[in-house]
Amino acid sequence: MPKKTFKQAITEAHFLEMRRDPRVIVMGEDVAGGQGASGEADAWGGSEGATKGLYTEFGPSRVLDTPLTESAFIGAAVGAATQGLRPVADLMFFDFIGVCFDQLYNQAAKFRYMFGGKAVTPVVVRAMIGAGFRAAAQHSQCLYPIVTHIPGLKVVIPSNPYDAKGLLIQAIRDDDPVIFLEHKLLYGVTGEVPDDSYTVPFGEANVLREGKDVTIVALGLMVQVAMDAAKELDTLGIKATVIDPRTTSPLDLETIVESVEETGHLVIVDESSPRCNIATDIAAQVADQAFHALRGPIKMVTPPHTPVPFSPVLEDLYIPRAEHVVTAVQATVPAKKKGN
Amino acid sequence: MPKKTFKQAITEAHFLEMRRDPRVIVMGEDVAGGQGASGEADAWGGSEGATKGLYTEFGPSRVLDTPLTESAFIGAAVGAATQGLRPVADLMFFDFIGVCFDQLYNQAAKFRYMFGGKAVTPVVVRAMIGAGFRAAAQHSQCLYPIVTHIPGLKVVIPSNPYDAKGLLIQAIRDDDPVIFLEHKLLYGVTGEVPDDSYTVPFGEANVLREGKDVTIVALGLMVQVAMDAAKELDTLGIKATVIDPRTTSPLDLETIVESVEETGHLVIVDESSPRCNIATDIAAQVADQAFHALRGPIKMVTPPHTPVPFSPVLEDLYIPRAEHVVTAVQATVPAKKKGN
Amino acid sequence: MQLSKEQLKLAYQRMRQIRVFEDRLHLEFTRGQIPGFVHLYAGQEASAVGVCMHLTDQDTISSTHRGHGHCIAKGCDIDGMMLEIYGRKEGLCGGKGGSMHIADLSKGMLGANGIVGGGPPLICGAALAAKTLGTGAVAVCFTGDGGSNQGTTLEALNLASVWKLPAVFVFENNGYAESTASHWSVSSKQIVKRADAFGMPGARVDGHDFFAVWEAVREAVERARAGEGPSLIEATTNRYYGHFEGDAQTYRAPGEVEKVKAEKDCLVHFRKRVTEAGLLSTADLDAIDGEVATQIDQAIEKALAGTLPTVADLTTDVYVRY
Amino acid sequence: MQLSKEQLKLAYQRMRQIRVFEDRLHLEFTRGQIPGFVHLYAGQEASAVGVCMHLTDQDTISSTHRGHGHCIAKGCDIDGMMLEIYGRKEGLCGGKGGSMHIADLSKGMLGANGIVGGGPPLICGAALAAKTLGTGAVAVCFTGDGGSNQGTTLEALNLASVWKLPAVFVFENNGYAESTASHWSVSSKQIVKRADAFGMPGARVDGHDFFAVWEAVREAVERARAGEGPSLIEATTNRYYGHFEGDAQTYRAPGEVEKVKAEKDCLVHFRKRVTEAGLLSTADLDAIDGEVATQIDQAIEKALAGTLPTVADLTTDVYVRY
Ligand SMILES: Cc1ncc(C[n+]2csc(CCOP(=O)(O)OP(=O)(O)O)c2C)c(N)n1
Ligand SMILES: Cc1ncc(C[n+]2csc(CCOP(=O)(O)OP(=O)(O)O)c2C)c(N)n1
Ligand SMILES: [Mg+2]
Ligand SMILES: [Mg+2]
Repeated sequence: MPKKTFKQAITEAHFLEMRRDPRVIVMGEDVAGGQGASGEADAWGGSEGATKGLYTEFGPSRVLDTPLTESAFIGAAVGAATQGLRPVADLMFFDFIGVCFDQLYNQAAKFRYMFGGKAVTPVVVRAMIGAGFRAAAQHSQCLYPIVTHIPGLKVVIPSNPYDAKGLLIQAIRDDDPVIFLEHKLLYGVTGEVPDDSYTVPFGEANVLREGKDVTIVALGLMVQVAMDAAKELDTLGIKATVIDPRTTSPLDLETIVESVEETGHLVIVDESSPRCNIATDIAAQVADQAFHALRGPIKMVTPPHTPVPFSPVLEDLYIPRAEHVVTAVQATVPAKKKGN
Repeated sequence: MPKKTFKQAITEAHFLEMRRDPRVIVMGEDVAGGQGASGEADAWGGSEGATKGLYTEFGPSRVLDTPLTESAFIGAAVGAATQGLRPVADLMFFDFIGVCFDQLYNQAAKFRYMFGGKAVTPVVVRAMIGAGFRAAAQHSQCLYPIVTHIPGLKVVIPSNPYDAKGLLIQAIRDDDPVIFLEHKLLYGVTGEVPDDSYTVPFGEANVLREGKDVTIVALGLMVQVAMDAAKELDTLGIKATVIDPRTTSPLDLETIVESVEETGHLVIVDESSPRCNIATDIAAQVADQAFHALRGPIKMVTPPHTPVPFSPVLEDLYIPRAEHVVTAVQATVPAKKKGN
Repeated sequence: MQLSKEQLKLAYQRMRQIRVFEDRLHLEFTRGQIPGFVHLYAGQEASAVGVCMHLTDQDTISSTHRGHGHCIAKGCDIDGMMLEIYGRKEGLCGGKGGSMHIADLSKGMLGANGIVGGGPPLICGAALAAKTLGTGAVAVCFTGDGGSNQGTTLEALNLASVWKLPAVFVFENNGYAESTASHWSVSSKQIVKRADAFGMPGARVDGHDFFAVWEAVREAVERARAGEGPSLIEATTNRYYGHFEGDAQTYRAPGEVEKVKAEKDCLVHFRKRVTEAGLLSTADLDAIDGEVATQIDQAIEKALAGTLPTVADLTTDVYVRY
Repeated sequence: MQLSKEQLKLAYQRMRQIRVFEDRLHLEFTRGQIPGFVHLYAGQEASAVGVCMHLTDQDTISSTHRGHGHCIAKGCDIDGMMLEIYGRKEGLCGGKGGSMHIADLSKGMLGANGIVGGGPPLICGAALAAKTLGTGAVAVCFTGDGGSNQGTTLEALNLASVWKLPAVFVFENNGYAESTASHWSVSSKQIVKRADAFGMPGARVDGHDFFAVWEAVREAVERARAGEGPSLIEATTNRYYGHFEGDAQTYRAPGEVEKVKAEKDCLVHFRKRVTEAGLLSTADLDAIDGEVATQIDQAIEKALAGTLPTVADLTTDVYVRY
């Protein structure tokens, strides 16, 4: 299978779906770039270059640059979705949700319910999340808990190129509003990605490895951190299952619960701020539904309850690392002899 | 002690603090009312009448009506707070946070950290929360989990008139940005409220009653629901402790953990949507820090994962009731004989 | 251009339907029959109808918290509306939306909206869909004077202009946002002054005058359909009832509403115009009045007889698939 | 009114400081020395300095992602800024903010801001505080052409006007928001056309011309201090570097920036004006150039020698008390 970067996978999903379905349109600030300027058209292809080339192939009626106007263009994407288009809107940094959130949680998310099941709003909002870019407090947040909280929204957080492509294609075909979040440190990560079109379903977790001692659930960039920790734990004789839920809404709780029923121990790694986040969400659901299987406290590995600091030294301390996961596992799984 | 309504308690807190400190100002849409109109000034005193009379006593320079412009006036309150005022901004319905959220989580909440500890932003944002008003999906949400998630914000949810007054005075004197949320069904509730000024500290839970069999944590309107359930449970021979955290950020986890260490069982009643909410937050922290004390699953009583329906029949089904709490308690506490 | 007799009748019928619908809701609310927040449109009928007479079911409108008038003008089923307001299963939204969220996408009615400024961005999307799909449809956004100060609205004006969308932004300036006077809250005093700031033509019309509204919107809709971009229209008008049902309106000077009713009522004005011009007879108009009275009576009866939703309805319609 | 010799020197010094600061950052970024997003202000110096020459430490400004120039113009410590950009503990924000969040409240600098349109509402608050406390201070908001389309900005214009705040809204129209041309994204083409929509006077000036900016802002600041309300100023300008460091700027026609540099550079223009008018000598100006070069060299050295924060710093400064 051909190797591609996460970013290429995202780009490819756009191309395939736009070729397949003329109702798919793309919009956002500089998704093409160079509007009204005298140099190159399609100059940017999105702030991270993931939509580069779309404008050249699909033209201005399907690849729409916007003014700096998140409420208006996210709302326009939502409105267009109710009228037969399937817009993919690029919000750039998910941190910008604060200037357009209403259009998502009060409008897109609620139409179907408020209108008695008569509205269909197939809109995808893509945005970057996560720390590690030295981009400081307003460009490094995760914030997916606040959309996972909202009934009516679906939330997707791919952790690798294969999933990124399949989940984005699914998101575009999905008839509900989808928030699709790309960790900025993943863009350069490579993996095997088929050239053809395929979907990865929502609400189906990916079990990356199975081990009988502890269940580690991780999302987005944290999946790799969990995998690194699992390797480290191997050397300590602790065998970990690593689960990537891939979507937080819907959440594949079943797979997590089944695993915890086997391992008896749960550690969740979540890069979002610790209060009311995905880690607490999963922990709570397991403490309810799989309580009798639990043989130790549920541990959560998250950043501290602080904004994301700028200084690289501090930012590196802020982001959860494999060693934190190992420590957390050790705090719940009883010590074992090596090779056990 | 004089009896007052929750709303009167809120009004009184405003009067007392505005008299005490000339830096306290109030702003929002129709907090006075009648600006530019030819009839009565101070015509509304806020959409729920809780700021009525302030304009008459303190005048237009301290009680400021605003145009319909949440980003601008919430931002203005935040900006003014950095410059020596202590603004109390009325957002009316907390559901409106979507058109001004940025000014809270990216600005107010982060100034102190981003500016290296040099900013002080003593702003209070008041707003109504909750269902039961037949106000439908966009005027009935709780949404406090999304602000509790944000480092740098404090979140206050009073459940009775006494606390409302003391917590609001504390909020106004507090040097950090505070989100102060008033359940609209509580305004008419009466209770004993001293005439004098007093504060209720943040991060100190209120233990409403003690019982050895189960710990019930509830917030806002749900405190009464929990108390009703506790009475019902009494008749079933189950003695419940009921804890009202009063503030979700900071959260008095200690009191909850101590109680669970005694009772071994935890039920959390939260009117907010079930995913990534306060119920899951508290459940997860207890499943981590008091795991060994737990003798049954942690149960959460919340509405379903749906928007708030309009139809009174549906809305009444949506809101958690005492019977749900009783069922939840019974699902974790082993059955007892009556009078046990 | 001139309206046909049938069109004039339809226009009057709809204005009358709105008026009676709202007057009746006012009464029923006072009687404690209606749950929730209700914002009545009575007094502003010429605006909704003057606008919507130019639209077909393919054209989309977005509305506000004060949405009943726009719904009726856009052709929503009146029984379905009433059932919705009473929270019944047969309501246009199955009782889940209520007064503030009545919608009927099949009629191009994209919803009343409880968020002031919620509609303008959406209408950019509807206009974009029309443009992209080449349907020739237009999208019309109703907003109030209060909503003209909301950032989402102002952004939408700019986006519609930059994208040259087939959109019309109708600002119904009824003098107040809640209890706040528009000449205080709208810094430019006239909302129409904002047209130029967003590169589109603007017009200010007397919103009590159906014909004035109709004429201005005709131009704007033609312009939109011709691909020449959006327009802004400010219709000055008045609301007869409080901001919501329950508002004592002490901020209005005594007699303010009565004076408007006496001097500018849109129904009276319409009647006068069409009868004086010999376009419709008093008998024509009276007949409509009679039909409408019966229709609204029946709508109330049907609403009261409607089915209440059950627990099974609570968790449906959240997602298409989850 | 006429600037004194000392003021002219100060103005030139600050413009020069900004230029050298930014040129040097550009170099150091290319060398991989600077972490994160860096948006350089070179080319726009006359705007920041022309504005801030009217302000004291009691007056407040809000800035943008492209904030270095505003900081220097407002008197922020250059060493402290550089230390901040390098993420050091001695930085103006303890290394926690970085380039996009430099602030110094003691200098009336309310922060660069990573959210476009984040500043305008805040500046309404600063202006309100000045008005309420009767300090006589003014508050000045810097925004770009891109930011002129953001709803928060437009709302702030209206609120400032309605509240008659002592505020000045300076729009630096440098022709682009990222790669998007302002004459495309700003539907009114000229931002100044938005002044009227929000009931305030507007002026459009050549932002390369320190004296033109200074003169327009003088009037606006006087008006604000006199309690007559806000004003809008559009300063047309150019950025010499890409949107952020790393931007290849292929959207600009070849030679576009070079032409501006050759014909309109604000430093060259200032030099010419003051020497021709006999206000300052070439020697005066050269001396400043020399001092500034040394100062920035030293700032870089100090930044590199600055202390790195430690784990103890990670969780401080979130709340005053928690
Ligand atoms: C974002 C938002 N802010 C505030 C409100 C509360 N509110 C509802 S209607 C209204 C006034 C609207 O005034 P206007 O736009 O003039 O419409 P009118 O009521 O006059 O029809 C306000 C402030 C709201 N629903 N949404
Ligand atoms: C709310 C928000 N949207 C988008 C961005 C991404 N962004 C950063 S700067 C910028 C362009 C700003 O253009 P302008 O206001 O003209 O300022 P300039 O960069 O030209 O100084 C954009 C789109 C942002 N930081 N915040
Ligand atoms: Mg109005
Ligand atoms: Mg620009």
